[in-house]
Amino acid sequence: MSERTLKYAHAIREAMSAEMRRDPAVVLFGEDVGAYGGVWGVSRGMHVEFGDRVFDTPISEDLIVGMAVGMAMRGMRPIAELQYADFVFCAGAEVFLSAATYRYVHDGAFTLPMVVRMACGGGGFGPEHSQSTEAYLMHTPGLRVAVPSTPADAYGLTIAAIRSDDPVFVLEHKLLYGMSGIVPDDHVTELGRAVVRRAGTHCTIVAWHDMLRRALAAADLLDHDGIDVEIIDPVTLNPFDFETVATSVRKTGACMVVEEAPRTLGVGAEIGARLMEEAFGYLDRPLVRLAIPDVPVPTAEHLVDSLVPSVDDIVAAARGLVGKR
Amino acid sequence: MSERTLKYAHAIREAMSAEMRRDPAVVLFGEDVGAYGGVWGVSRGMHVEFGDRVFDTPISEDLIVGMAVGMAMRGMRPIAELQYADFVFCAGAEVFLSAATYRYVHDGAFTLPMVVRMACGGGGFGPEHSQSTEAYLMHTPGLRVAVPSTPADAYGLTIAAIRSDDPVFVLEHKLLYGMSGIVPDDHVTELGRAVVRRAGTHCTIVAWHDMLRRALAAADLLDHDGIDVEIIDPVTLNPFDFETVATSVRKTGACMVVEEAPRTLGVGAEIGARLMEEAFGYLDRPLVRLAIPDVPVPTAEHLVDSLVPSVDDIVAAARGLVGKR
Amino acid sequence: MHDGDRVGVYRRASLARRFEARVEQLAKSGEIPATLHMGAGQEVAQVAALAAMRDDDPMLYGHRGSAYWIARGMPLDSILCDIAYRDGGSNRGKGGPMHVVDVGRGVLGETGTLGGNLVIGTGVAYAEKYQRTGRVCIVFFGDGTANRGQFHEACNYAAVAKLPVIFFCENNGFGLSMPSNASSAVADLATRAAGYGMPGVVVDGADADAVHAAVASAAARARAGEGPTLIEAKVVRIGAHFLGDREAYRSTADKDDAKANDPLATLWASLDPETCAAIDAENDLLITAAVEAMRTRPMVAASTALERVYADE
Amino acid sequence: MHDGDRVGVYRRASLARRFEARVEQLAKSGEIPATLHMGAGQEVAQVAALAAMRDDDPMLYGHRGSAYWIARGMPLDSILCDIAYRDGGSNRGKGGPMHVVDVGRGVLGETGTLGGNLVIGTGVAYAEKYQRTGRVCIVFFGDGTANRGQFHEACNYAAVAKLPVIFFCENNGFGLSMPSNASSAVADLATRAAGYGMPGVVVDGADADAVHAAVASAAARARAGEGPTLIEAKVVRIGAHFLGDREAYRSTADKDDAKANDPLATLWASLDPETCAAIDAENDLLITAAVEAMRTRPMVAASTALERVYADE
Ligand SMILES: Cc1ncc(C[n+]2csc(CCOP(=O)(O)OP(=O)(O)O)c2C)c(N)n1
Ligand SMILES: Cc1ncc(C[n+]2csc(CCOP(=O)(O)OP(=O)(O)O)c2C)c(N)n1
Ligand SMILES: [Mg+2]
Ligand SMILES: [Mg+2]
Repeated sequence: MSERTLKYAHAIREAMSAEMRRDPAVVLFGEDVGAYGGVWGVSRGMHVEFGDRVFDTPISEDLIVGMAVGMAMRGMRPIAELQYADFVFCAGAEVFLSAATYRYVHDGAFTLPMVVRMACGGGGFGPEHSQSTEAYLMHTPGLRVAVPSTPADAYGLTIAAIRSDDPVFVLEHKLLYGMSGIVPDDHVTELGRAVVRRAGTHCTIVAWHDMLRRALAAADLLDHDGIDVEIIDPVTLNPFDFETVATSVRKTGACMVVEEAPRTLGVGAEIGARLMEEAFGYLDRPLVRLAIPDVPVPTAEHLVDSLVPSVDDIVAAARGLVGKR
Repeated sequence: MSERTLKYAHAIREAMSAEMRRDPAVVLFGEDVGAYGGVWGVSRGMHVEFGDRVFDTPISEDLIVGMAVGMAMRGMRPIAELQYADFVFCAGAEVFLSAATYRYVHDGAFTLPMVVRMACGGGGFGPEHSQSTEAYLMHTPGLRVAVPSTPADAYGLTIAAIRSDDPVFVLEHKLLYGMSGIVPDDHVTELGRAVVRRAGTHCTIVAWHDMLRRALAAADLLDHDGIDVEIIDPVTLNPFDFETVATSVRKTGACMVVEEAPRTLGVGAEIGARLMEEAFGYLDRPLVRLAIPDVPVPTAEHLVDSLVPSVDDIVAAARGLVGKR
Repeated sequence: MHDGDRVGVYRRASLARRFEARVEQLAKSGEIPATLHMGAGQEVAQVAALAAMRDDDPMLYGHRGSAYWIARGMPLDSILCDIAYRDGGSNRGKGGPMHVVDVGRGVLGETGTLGGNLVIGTGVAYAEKYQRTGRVCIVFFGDGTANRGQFHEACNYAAVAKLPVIFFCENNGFGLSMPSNASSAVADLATRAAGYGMPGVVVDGADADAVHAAVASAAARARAGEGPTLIEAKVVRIGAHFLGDREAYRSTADKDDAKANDPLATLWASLDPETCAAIDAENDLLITAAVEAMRTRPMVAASTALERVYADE
Repeated sequence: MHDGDRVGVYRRASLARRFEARVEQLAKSGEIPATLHMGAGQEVAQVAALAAMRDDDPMLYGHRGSAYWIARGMPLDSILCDIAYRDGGSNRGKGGPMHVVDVGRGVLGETGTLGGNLVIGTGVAYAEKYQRTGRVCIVFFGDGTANRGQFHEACNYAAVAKLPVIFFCENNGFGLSMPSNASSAVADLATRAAGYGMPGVVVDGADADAVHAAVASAAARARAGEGPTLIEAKVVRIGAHFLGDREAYRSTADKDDAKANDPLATLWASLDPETCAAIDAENDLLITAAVEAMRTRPMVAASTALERVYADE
């Protein structure tokens, strides 16, 4: 068998299981990841196969991440789960200070082959359980940041994250857990290589996670109008494959970033600034950023829906962007 | 007396003292702020005048910020000190989640008139005691962010922060604590109004804190070469007075941002993206961002000096930027 | 407690139980979202604790159930509208049932991340003491939450600063799927109090009188300026962590045990059955009326999502 | 401890004391930066604790002094080069004296923010147990640090998971300017151990034998799979928090008291004065040689600042 059809959550489980079979240094832990299978069901059943290599921790986020640092320093390859991506702040010192700097400040005496997995995005859980915190992580030297948007990358990035000798933060999107897709066996996604998910000529759209799905849906609608967009999935945000974005923009002359995080200093800001620095002559229209306006994520889904860029928003913005040519 | 010459640290002390005299709801607390006077000496002597309204807390950063939230909810106007701006992560959940969302998520049932003061920048203390964490805060809806760069603004912004009904994070720069300057009495700095620190025509430089001081020094050198730069101090980053920056760039056609934080997703990224969105036609050259390359801040001063933009770096970059016209 | 007080506890605890059963029905039918964490098994302790406080004593509640709000007299329809994201609730869809608020009744909301309540509650207590209001803050939280760093920082500081706060831990034996004896090696979390120099008390959460007495004496102590108390009420979680949790991690025996030791049944058994029946009939009318009222309300307008981030909005 | 061991403790503790005095001189003269937190008063406890461990047992040290590294046999000139930001140290200016490292000697560095050591050390202990190395991790930290949330999360988990770790708290009576009795209402921080279900031990940090015995038994316990121990050594801080701290917050009596109770003097008094004098003469030669060696080294190259952020660099 050279490929399987898997759901995103299942693909992550398969990836972790495959690595755990291969390498006894890998363990998985966090709140409710054992018998419960994780609040998102990602590790369901793994404790049966792997026994206490899949273990529950108390509700102690600083411990979860700090422990991963210590384990990684001593030759293990820990996978820590935080239930929500917002909880990077519950483990703030250990994420942004310890994990990010422990290697550097000890001048390379340690590598930190650790993974922190967490669920981001979506609605219904309020402002402390819905954030997509990738921009905070991307501003932090020392941390790798992966944003799988398909079951194949959910698999391949999880494998790559486990094998990486750096701390890799994998943001899994809640609304994608149930998404099905083809997962090639032995697929390892390269960290730092963006993928053109749809080739096009009229404008470049950069999007990931659920926003990528929406952008692809928008592209189909735009196609009917004769608007042909190119869609880029960055796959990882650190390293960030800016070259692929720049190449696309040099061709299309226009760029839109769609993201599920506050607009100010969202990832789109960095993309915009780099385009201005490195692809200045090629842009013939202003950048467009679709993002959450600068408010916290409310609880009610219909409020969240009103804030997060929709397929229609993307269609309208792309029309505007292309019309301005 | 309508003005005084004060050092930056002293100006902050005077501001806090003035507000504490005026309003009994104001208190100051944090680690070593009492008898010790604060690790930076900012509150030296205040406990003598104000007794237990200036009080020490244990080494418990989550408590310090969380307590400020609770006090603010109940009619007080707490000023909390974190010894270093990096420690926003030691209080991560209370800063980025509680302080940022408690009002919003309870639909305005509370206002949170709280101030968190902290020292940023500089060298000699390593990657967990040297960061300028303003970009993290600026990406967080619900938090106001102030960056005083002169004794007058150290005074005026501290007053404004205390009087504000929102959580205001004031980043004080370590290398500026000893800087002297004129402080007008009763000076209240408006939150959200940038200041043109030097008028010029050839390019716009946005800088704050020590980078502003360096930019001003660079401007003098550039002047000898006939290069006339305009320098903008944003004063606050949330609210951010983009209009003043845009107006300047519409005049000069070129923009450089200088900052003491990692380049990727530093504040310069947002300025770049907004220029691209809102002043697109007026830019005739690419944006320039001078910042710390994407590495943690090392400990040794001479290593830090090699990373942080210097006066010479600014001069060279401005020459390049203007030469490219 | 007097007999009358005990009846009062029953009235509110039973209302919460029946109300939540109705919420569960409505959620299962899809009429409202399924976001409330059910409080069944913990209502008696919650209501008895609050009965020992003044009505304006500030409280930060836990995420488990509606009894906290009911005990403070919040109208059911308002609570239901918060759960349903409809107009007429307290937070207009921003916070849903996790962030019900009523400052006038001392209902000060809750942090979404566990542990925040304890440090914020310590700040509230500081303000009460500073302003000499004579009020005492009560903070509710679970056994799982007692393992967060904030628990430690708050307990330690409140004790050394002698702040008027009661840390009320509802030990229901689980933090989501994790049994308390797997999350900590200590049997009684209240023993931690000694490490902060404050009293720690274990009470049977099925014994309304015991809970009431423990809280009353902690409140008196706090009001007298003697500082905080850590109270641990042993309670049972009759239902799942939330709707949709199938509790595969939990033995049937444990579930049966919880049901067999239902504190509300114990309280009921100590009271006159006819009084209880009459109360429950009244409660059911209140619930029906609240559901009707909720149904007349529209969903909150999407525009609210942009409001009240900052003070001037 | 045997007499010989006690002499060994003296040799290393006294070396640390004399070395730091020289560091202070060099710093005051401006030759090297003044960034070390002096350990005077705490060296005996630190060295005695490490003497009770194996040489390859991993350690996360505290920020107070050089004795931890000296106890593990790190060369003085390497330590001095780290302090001076010169080539020849362990972290080439990246970390200075806060982040001295020598993995082969079990010196695993330190977090810059207090408390990180405890959770990271818990992870280290997890790895030792998982890999069945038989090693025990020791984590040093101060009384002030015991009030950080990480202390709580680490102690609780290490105890319930029975991890091979020793939490060694050096209670020197101050967290910077804050007296321990103002930062916590509990007199002995070791009492907190009971709240985690692990043993808590208070020892006199001036009594090398007592410290050694406490650590030896904690290590044996940990190696036997019985889990962690919290040890609190009562020590004195003879000097200021750091150079430049004028200790205005501290009474002269307290300072005098600390000096009068100098553990190194106590240890010295229990040993043969001639032996001690001979050791100190040898130590001074080591120090002089280290200073000479440091002086031959250039400052680390600025280019190092860009290296080793990620694994492939
Ligand atoms: C910091 C943090 N970690 C995890 C969660 C997710 N979570 C919500 S409730 C819960 C279980 C809480 O257990 P406990 O404190 O015992 O309360 P109970 O649910 O039993 O009432 C968890 C893990 C959270 N909201 N915040
Ligand atoms: C989280 C954090 N808060 C504050 C500091 C600043 N700081 C460094 S040492 C110190 C005092 C520590 O006291 P203690 O733990 O008792 O150790 P001691 O200095 O007495 O050896 C403080 C407040 C820090 N480094 N990290
Ligand atoms: Mg529980
Ligand atoms: Mg101390």
